[in-house]
Amino acid sequence: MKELTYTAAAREALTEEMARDATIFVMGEGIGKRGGNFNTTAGLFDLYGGVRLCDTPITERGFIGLAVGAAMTGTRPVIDFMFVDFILDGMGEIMNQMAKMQYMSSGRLTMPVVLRGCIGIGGASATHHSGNYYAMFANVPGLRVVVPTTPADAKGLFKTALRGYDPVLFLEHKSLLNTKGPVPEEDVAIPFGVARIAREGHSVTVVALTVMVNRVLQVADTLEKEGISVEVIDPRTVSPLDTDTICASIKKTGRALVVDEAFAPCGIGAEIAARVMETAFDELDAPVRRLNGAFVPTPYSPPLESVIVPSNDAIATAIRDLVRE
Amino acid sequence: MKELTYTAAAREALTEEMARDATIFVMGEGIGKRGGNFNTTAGLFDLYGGVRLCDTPITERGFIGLAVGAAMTGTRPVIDFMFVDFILDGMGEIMNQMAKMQYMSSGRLTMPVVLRGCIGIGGASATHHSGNYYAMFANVPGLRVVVPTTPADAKGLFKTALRGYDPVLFLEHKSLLNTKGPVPEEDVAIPFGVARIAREGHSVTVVALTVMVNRVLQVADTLEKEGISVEVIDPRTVSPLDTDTICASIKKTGRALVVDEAFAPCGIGAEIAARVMETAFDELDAPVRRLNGAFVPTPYSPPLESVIVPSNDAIATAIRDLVRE
Amino acid sequence: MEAELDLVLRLYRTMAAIRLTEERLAQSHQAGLVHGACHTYVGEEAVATGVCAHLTMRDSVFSTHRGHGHALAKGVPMAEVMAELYGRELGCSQGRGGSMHLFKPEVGLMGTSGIVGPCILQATGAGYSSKLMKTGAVGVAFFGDGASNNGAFHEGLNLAAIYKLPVLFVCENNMYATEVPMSYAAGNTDVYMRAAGYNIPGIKVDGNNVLAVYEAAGTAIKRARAGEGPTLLECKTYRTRVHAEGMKESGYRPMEEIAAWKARDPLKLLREQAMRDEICGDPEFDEVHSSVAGQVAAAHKQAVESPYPEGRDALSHVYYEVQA
Amino acid sequence: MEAELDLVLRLYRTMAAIRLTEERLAQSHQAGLVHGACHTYVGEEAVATGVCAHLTMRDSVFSTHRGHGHALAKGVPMAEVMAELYGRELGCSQGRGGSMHLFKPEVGLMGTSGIVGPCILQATGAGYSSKLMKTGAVGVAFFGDGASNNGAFHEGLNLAAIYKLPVLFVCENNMYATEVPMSYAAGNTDVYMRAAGYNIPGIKVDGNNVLAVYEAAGTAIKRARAGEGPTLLECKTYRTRVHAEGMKESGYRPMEEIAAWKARDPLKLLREQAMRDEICGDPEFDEVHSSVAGQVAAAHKQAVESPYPEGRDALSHVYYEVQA
Ligand SMILES: Cc1ncc(C[n+]2csc(CCOP(=O)(O)OP(=O)(O)O)c2C)c(N)n1
Ligand SMILES: Cc1ncc(C[n+]2csc(CCOP(=O)(O)OP(=O)(O)O)c2C)c(N)n1
Ligand SMILES: [Mg+2]
Ligand SMILES: [Mg+2]
Repeated sequence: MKELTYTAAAREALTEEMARDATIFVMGEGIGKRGGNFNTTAGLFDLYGGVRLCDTPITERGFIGLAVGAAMTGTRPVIDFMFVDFILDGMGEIMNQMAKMQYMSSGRLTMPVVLRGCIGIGGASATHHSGNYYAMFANVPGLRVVVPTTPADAKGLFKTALRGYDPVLFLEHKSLLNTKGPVPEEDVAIPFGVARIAREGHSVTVVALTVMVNRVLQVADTLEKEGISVEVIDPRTVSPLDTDTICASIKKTGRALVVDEAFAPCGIGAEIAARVMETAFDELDAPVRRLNGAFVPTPYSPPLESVIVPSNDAIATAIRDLVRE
Repeated sequence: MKELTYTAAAREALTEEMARDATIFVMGEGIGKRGGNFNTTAGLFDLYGGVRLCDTPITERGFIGLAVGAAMTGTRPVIDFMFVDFILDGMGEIMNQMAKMQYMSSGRLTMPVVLRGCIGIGGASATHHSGNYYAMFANVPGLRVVVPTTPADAKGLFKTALRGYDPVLFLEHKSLLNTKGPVPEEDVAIPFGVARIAREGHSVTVVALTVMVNRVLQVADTLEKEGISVEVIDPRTVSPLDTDTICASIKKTGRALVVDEAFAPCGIGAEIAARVMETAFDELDAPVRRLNGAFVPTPYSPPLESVIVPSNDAIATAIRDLVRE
Repeated sequence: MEAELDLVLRLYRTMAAIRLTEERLAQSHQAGLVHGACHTYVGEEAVATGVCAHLTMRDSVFSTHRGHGHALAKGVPMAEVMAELYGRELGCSQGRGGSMHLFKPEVGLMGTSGIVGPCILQATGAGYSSKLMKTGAVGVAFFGDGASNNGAFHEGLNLAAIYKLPVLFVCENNMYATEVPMSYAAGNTDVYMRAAGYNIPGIKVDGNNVLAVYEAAGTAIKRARAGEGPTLLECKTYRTRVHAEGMKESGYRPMEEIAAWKARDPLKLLREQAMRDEICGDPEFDEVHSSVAGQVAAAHKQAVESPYPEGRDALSHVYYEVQA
Repeated sequence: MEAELDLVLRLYRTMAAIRLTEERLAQSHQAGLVHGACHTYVGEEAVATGVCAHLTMRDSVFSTHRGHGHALAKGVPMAEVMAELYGRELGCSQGRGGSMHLFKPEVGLMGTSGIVGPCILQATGAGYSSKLMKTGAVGVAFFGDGASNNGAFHEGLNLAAIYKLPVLFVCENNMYATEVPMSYAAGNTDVYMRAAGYNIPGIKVDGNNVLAVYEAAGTAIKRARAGEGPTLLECKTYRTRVHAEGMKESGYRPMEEIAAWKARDPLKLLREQAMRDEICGDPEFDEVHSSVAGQVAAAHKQAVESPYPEGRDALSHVYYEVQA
């Protein structure tokens, strides 16, 4: 094990896979010599040159569409899009083309594209640099949607993305980029659709997404002292979504809360609640609860911004309430 | 009451409101002299001329963005987009701009835009002319999402859309366009967020969306003979979503099924299931069930197409199973 | 002279194959054999024919809702095109796509699309693959005048220009997008002139003259293969049938305009030119024509007799599946 | 001569207001008073100034991530711009927006945007409102060279062209999009040349010469008000600070280039020209300058002293609310 930041871990996956597979190339704004707005490609230009680390004009639709055509003709594009808000201009290419291409060609074409970049609220980035949107992508058949929380998961899941044949949204919460954690020395590819039990517990199951995993872990430590033992589950990928692990935990705890910075309506929490009810109704001692970010665009000013994201206090209260229910 | 088709009813709302409000204009491909791909604007060009019935080039992003600017400066654009699949190219303008403009301007700007057009599977339209996507839009704060089933609702909800100040997705299932029904003579505007009880019953609550309402009503007639009394609820708008009416019905029946042609993951059914569980857990005698279209792009050939949409048989089976549970 | 005769008859054969297949499909549409939309290419055959004559199977073609002609010219068997519109398993997309979603990657037909625009970007992507892997392959996008006003045009052409990609952008300017005239929809109806904005060659050609298309496309493709970058080729042409089968000529375009373009039928023009240049005459053309007619009839028969896919086939290939 | 003196000092005052506000904001950024991003307009002041000098409050401006200058030139009070970046209630967006989301519809500043592109389309929409309601108002979009390669540029300019809308498209070509040079990102770096593709006037002007911008914008706006349609005005200019405060000059552009453009500082150029034309001299300019400096200091003080918004304010105005 070595200690790496989240971004460094993902970059390690990228550079290792680029060394292994000459068909991988990266496109995005400032990902060439500059090494990426978030250092996602720092040093790679010198290793692999300008055709494999290709700077683009501000044409999100254009280069996503280009990636589709490239994947259809035998290469593996990685689109480094900076903020997920920007690729809304390319939603047509993602949903109508990329997601459907394998299906429409009956599997004769594959679509090994990775779309990677930032999500999340924080740092007064305001409303055009703070989308989450993984629920939307999870609503689209043909896409894989990956939301790693730890450096080790960032690396292992990125490897799986780069070795697979499906289009992958690889979404990195901006507050995680500089967090550090242990990363295995060996070549580990983590399969999609397998949740991680981030903490074992027996009073209540909390499913948390991306940055909220870390927040919930903090709260769980506090609650432990109150005698509440929280099991924390990090789904890691939301499409596919591992409800087996969640239901198994509920079998033990009888109660579940989903903590998610993203919007509630038709979100991941809704899907988890519905699936848990469908398959583990009789195990539930209380309804599955959701704690989400407020259903509003992201405001800029710190006192406004902090109100719209689930706080440690709100999480603790929600867990206490649920245990009491 | 008069008898009108769905499209004629919506058109009546449009022409009446255009007569009343000179700031309303319609944009889209072929909506001028031609009267719209689905006759949505037939006859209006002669009444209101080319500036208010404005044909466009194939620039979905462009004219949606134009609509945002127009609404900011005092007019009321209606975007007639043909198929919802086409406006994915304008998702950036919808989600980043249109949906957020009132919020970002602290209410000093309003955003009275109606985006209207077809959704839905049917008629071998294949995968680029059969999106549903209302769940996605319901995930976005700032948008209103309207999915009328009957001609009367199409007219009454369109009026509300044209008189309000929020951006509205007005989504018309292609299989409903030529269906007929009674429409009040008077000027009725139906408020958003109020579900319609399409059929009263006491054994089970079925929430159905758009075209599935009619299918469920047929099945309910059959099941009546088996002694199963189905209450059918049509939410009519999915953002806002009227869960009060749904929960009130469940109080009576103890059981609920959501029937929806659209994709299940993070769909409206998931949201309903989660909310029902949150607010009516103790009323439930069985888990809320979902019956959705298959999680696949829409295939063309009729035998393939029919497999992916909930059939009368599948609906009947799901209801029977739920009642037995 | 021999070579020219070969070429002329080869081009004529492809154009006839498109024409007769389309006419068969139009009939089939009336007969209810085609389940969804059907946009024919009648009148525009020279464009796909002249361009695709230069392509090998490693080159890839990306097309639009009006894609039957591109599919046939690229080498998709007639029966597979027809069977696709009839919704059969034999169809080149196994019945999943219909008229607007024709796929045959085996011959480089990388898909037609029901959405206007994306083919421009995808051809650019094919050019990128070619550059990265140094295959020498060319990406070709066929699209209409309507698509040229879409943002995808601007982004795609500029990307191909700055990366100097081996791409050919073929704008089939038939003067209308559905029923909206290009003269209404564009500030400047000469699409080829926009190439200057990207600093790439923009060529205008008579899209009903297959030899002219063939020559212009040849130059552009040679340029592409030589690593000199993309070309925008605008082919002025006309669809002589309605936008989509089942629609009416509602008066949005003058009858005289239609008649004038019918008089410039690309098959007829080629015959006349070959006659004028003394390359060959009606007998040779007629022979090709009737041989193609026989193929079309046989293909249609094969297509109608082929089975529908099984319903459960609808559920596979959403994600990658390890091939057995 | 009087009139000219007035104009010169008015333009100078606006440019100085932008310059000194930006420099104050840059300091404030270092001091941690600015919570998010901060893209300054230093070096480009002549563009917003020359254009907005023609606008009334009924005309509307749509801008980008680099929008402080447009806001100030359009009449947003300095204190409200600063307070917005400091996240205060006094801010023109009540602290909701920060640097990239400045709103003051009361004076026609219809918003800056963190997304590159949309302002082009929204200005087109403002032009459409003007046409429909016959108000005579003009919509103005300011955007960078980077935005000119985006599909929104193509769609917006063409729409404005075909509807003959009263819109002015101002491309601020500062030769870089973040650190990507325009010479890399565009097949043709002369953005004004693309106007020919839409059959509208495309004008190139020295964006550091405020009088040149003023004159060219005047012609274009007169044209717009006369119902003759849109104009594309390309202003060649340069940002002399980094892309966003906190970044470093990482070597993507030559130091000599920066120095050369600093030597062409728009405030200095205006002084020189006024001197050359014997309109006025340093004393008059210096007086304006120090009066503006005083305003900036006062505005900064007002902004820092104003309170933060209440957390619960974050939840209002997602949907229309009936005003009390
Ligand atoms: C993005 C998008 N918008 C609208 C449509 C509907 N549509 C189908 S064909 C067509 C006209 C296309 O015109 P053009 O590009 O000139 O091609 P042509 O039909 O003339 O060959 C339109 C508007 C579509 N398929 N995709
Ligand atoms: C759609 C989109 N893509 C990417 C970005 C990130 N971004 C912010 S500013 C910028 C460069 C803009 O360049 P230009 O348009 O030339 O304006 P300038 O900063 O030079 O004034 C980029 C790429 C964005 N804001 N929006
Ligand atoms: Mg056309
Ligand atoms: Mg720039």
